[in-house]
Amino acid sequence: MMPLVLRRLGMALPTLLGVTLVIWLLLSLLPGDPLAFLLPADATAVDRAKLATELGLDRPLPVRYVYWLFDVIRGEFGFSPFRHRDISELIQNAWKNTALLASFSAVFGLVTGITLGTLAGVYRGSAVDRFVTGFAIVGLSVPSFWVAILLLIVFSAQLRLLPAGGLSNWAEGPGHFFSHLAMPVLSGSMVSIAITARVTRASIAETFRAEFVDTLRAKGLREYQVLMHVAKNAVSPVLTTAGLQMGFLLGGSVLIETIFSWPGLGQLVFNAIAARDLRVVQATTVLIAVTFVLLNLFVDVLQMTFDPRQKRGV
Amino acid sequence: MALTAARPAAETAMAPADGLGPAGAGESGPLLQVRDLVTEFKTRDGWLTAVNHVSYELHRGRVLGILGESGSGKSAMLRTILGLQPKSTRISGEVILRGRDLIAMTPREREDVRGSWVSMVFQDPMTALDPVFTVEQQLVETIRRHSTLSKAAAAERALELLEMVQIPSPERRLKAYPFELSGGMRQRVVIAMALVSNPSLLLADEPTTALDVTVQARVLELFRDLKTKMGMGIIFVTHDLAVAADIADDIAVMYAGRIVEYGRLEDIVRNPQHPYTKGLLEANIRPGQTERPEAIPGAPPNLAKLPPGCAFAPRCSKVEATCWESLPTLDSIGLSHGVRCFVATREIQNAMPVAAKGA
Amino acid sequence: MAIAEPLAGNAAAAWLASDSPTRPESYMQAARRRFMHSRVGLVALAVLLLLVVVSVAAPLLTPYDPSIGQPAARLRPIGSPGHIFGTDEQGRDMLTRILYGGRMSLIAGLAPVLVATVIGTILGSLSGFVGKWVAMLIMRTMDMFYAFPAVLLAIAISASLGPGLINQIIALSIIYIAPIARVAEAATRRIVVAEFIEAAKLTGAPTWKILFTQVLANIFSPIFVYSSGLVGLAIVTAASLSFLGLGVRPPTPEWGFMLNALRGTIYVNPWVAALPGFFIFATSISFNMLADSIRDSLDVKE
Amino acid sequence: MTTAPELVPVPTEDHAETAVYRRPLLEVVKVSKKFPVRVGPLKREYVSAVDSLSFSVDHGKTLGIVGESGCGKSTAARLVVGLLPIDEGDVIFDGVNVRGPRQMRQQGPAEKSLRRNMQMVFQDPHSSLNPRSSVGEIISFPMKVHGFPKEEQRERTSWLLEQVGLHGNHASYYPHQLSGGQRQRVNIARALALSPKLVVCDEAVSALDKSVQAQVLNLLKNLQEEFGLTYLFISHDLNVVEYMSDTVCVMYLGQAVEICDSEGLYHNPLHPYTRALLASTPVLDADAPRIDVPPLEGELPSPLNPPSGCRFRTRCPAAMDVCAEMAPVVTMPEPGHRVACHLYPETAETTVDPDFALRTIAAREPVEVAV
Repeated sequence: MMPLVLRRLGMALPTLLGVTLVIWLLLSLLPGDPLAFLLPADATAVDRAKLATELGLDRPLPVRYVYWLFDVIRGEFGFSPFRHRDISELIQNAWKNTALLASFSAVFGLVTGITLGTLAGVYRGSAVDRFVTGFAIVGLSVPSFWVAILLLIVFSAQLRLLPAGGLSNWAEGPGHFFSHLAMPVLSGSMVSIAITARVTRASIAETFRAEFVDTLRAKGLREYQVLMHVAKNAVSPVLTTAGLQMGFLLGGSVLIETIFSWPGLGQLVFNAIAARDLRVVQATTVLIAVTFVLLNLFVDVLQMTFDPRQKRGV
Repeated sequence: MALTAARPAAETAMAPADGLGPAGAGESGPLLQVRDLVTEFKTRDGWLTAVNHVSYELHRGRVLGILGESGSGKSAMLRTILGLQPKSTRISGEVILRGRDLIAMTPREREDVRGSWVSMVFQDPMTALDPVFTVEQQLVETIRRHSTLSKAAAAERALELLEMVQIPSPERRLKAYPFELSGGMRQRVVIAMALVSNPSLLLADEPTTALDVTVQARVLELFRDLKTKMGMGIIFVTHDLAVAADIADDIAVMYAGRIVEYGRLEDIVRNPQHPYTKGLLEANIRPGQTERPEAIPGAPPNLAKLPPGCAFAPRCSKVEATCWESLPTLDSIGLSHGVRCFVATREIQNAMPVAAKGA
Repeated sequence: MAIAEPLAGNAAAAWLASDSPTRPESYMQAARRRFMHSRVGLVALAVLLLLVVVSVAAPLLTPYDPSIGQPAARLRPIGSPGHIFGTDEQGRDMLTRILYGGRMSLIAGLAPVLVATVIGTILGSLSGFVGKWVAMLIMRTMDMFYAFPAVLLAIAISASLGPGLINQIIALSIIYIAPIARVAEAATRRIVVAEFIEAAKLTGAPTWKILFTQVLANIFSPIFVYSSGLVGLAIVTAASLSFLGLGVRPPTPEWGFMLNALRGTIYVNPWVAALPGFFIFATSISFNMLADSIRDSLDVKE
Repeated sequence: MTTAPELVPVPTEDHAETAVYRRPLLEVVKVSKKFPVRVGPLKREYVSAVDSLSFSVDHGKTLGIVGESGCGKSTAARLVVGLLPIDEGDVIFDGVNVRGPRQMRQQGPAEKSLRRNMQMVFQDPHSSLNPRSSVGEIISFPMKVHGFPKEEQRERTSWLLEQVGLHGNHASYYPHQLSGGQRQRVNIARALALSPKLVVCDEAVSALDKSVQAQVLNLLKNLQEEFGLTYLFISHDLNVVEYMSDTVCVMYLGQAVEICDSEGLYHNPLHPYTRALLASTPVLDADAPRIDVPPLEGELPSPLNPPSGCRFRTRCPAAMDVCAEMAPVVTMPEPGHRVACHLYPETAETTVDPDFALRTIAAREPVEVAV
């Protein structure tokens, strides 16, 4: 199995390079004049040239990419003129908050989704199945930011039960802590619940159709024992989707964090976009994308342990 | 051979575990009686009768070959006996094994019967085993389901079973995953799993169809051994007359969900009466054959759209007007021989006016 | 087939007649028939058609201008006289803005999927059919785009291109090319191993001819099913981009941006603020239900 | 631009007679094929699917290839028709050396005529017909590729349908509306659309119900008689191959182990594998003469790592020391009966032309390799 893991790691490297390249190209080449925002309106040509040299903009493209990449690897993202702070410092603070929100959302979304999907898959065609299927299609179609606003309207504006935004830390007591998390987690994980439930249901239903299930029943196994077998066989697509869900959550954090004033990466991106502070957008995007690639890598390796073929290195 | 040696151990191992109580009456009569079994599936176009009023008996130590082509209801019939049909299936009739009616049992009782009184071997060994568990895990769980053996003892018994079905280097195979075994070996594992608690009835659904002929020959040999040395009754479903002739004592020929002819192997092979059975015999290419086989025209029927009357009428060379109008009954035409055909019954009655009539 | 002509009998004749359909139904005809029997699909289709009609006919249906408000009539609640859906923070009629906004949302949802389907199908089927280095090149590039969370990539692309409807469509098109190419490639790879492709090769037909006559018709269903399922998602994603200010420029009405603009008024006029979101949701779920019905009618396994 | 060369019914006199001085229609000479298989994360090994296979088929005759799964018979079929590139060896069709897909993609007149003359009937009645095309479209596709006029395509399609025992109305049917036997008839009609000389049948009846199988076998025989077709008939069913073929080639693990006329093979099998195969085939009549040999022991060895010497030795009841050391040469212990086994050592009488070891007819003239 180990060689397979290494092979998978080897495959992740080009992907990582590609991801960074795409972001770098997008945000340092496409927009018109990268200096326009950094220079005062009355800057002279000499000033421009000086700044360009300072930022390394006069070097050929591949060289610029390599320099940038090494900076990124060292955690050097440059300076944000708008926030007057080092970007890495900005990111560091935001990162913790986003990780907190995303992991709570992921756990909540996956647990709920897998539970619902399993129920629907086991009781195919029943009322439970119809409810879950219906719920899943709603969850897939509903914009998370609208759910967030609805929750705000109901629980903050009308009932005044939950705080409208901001985050709290554990020291302020669990009640306080969770009251700040509740709405962001709920609205953010809606899509995850829906997709996970759908994939789990499909995978379990599909596995139940497999011929070996007949053998298991013909052996006289109890129905719960049969389900154990089915579950182990059905786990692979669920794991894959779990990895992708983390991506949805990280990407979706931009919206949720903005609405709930959650000081994370998402809010950072939102504010940076509004200010056209592209270096911050670039840094944050790279960070989220790399996290996503690594998470999927982790999921893939985890998956190998469920597949005897890969375990035996075939 | 290992078969005889393994038997006493197996009996002591399984006896106490199943909550089925003592086997009821009928121990002295036939092992299995199927009476008027009907299985109907729900489809887009309404109900479809896969098994249509099928009745037969099976005795201990005998092999009943069920012969039929695609859509003849042979597999559906086996699954109905074991209760493996989806919930939406409509089932009526009786399946009496060791004095108990399997159809009338609660789902929980049926779970107890499966694997202990009656086991099944499936067609495709490539898909019949759970791919993510080792052979040992799958055997041990089956053994422990039907006995009170400890894990270690069950593992020992698993090894014994693999030896019994003649798997080479069984210790190594126990630790293997199904994908690491060849088709023939997998089928032996499936058979071993079916033998865990010495069932009195073994259902085999085309167990050799997916195998190469040299492997098939050895698996058939294994089945013959099981029959003679363990004394179980076997229902062996196949589409291949030659395979049936190789293993079966009695044969029932199914067409479109109904039994159209039954009898001892010799009756069917040497003295077939139903035009379909005759056609199948003709169509089978024999070794060294040079003359053209006489083919049955047409194709096996679509169960959703059966013709009125005899289902074989559209393909039959002896078809008469009555065949299209009413369904012939399954008439007894000898001690153990029966046929469902107007023409055949009439011809036999004409030849032997005193022959007993009626089913 | 050479069936022995039966010895007459009306029953026989009737059965034989029923056994041989004179005009067999093609795959597409069967799919259409099945779709016409799916209630959910028809309702969803009706809702969407209605939406298209009213948003196109918006100028005929409402007397108000979507961009000009009456400061005196700000933040009217739902059901106010003259403003059934109330008014927004600038006193503009919400119904009018919703109707006009529908145009943007529908275009922003449909156009990228359409573009991505065409490009993704070409890339995917080519790579699935030709294989070797072509597949390597195309699919590795696709993998790179796949390695991003989709929304994030859309944000990054939009951010670099700048706001505007066209840029938004470009951004969304790019993020959907990779998944569609994957579906197309997988479907093509399933088809190219079929024996009828070997039969076509044996005739000596050139590759492009096999691709067009034998492969495309067979990968159409899975791709169409996948793409139609993306429309609902694209509408939500497009709205998210507008919500973040990466879509159309104000004062052009667009549901996502309207939702953002009204966000501040939830304490004053909550249900009007929720309206644009409801329409995004209704459109998206209608597309998703339509897609589900289409999938069932085409009988494609997920 | 071209008109269809009709499938002309052959004159009634025995065409084998006239073929005496013609070279065989198809000659396969020492053809080998290896497939790469990934065995580890970075390691790649080669499976030898077909190893130095040689045979030939005369005009109007049938050569049957029989063997169990993994013996390379389907690969052999694809090598012959050019669906797979040949690694080594030659396929000589009608005196022209053809080397596979490269020719197939070229569009010159020589290649076109080659494509016309070699067609294939496939195994799987489901995947061999395009589910989105009607029967008419399926059968006329080869004619369309070869530029037949529209009118002729239509006429010929209905003529072909009639030839394979279908009704003209079936042209508007779609594959899923046909039974397995009917689909296989369409499969055959498509193969005949370009009036080929050679038809390769790859397990053409294996997927059919037994009662339908005989219909299709009869159809194939009728067509052969009527149009003088040459068949390469591949199946795992020894009885069917024997019945269909003039000559039978038995394959084991990618190699031909025995080639003989079908009667000789049935009455006097020489190779231990052929004997085992015959003994394993279930028979209906209990009193039919049977070869009494024990069923084969052991497992099929991995084709990744075939046994040294004779590939069959690990399961052979007659294995000797020499079998592990060297591969047996092909000998001809009886006239026209070739076998590759150490039980039949090479002597002056049994030796065969080393270059065309397994050809059914001794080489009459040197092969000119064209193209």
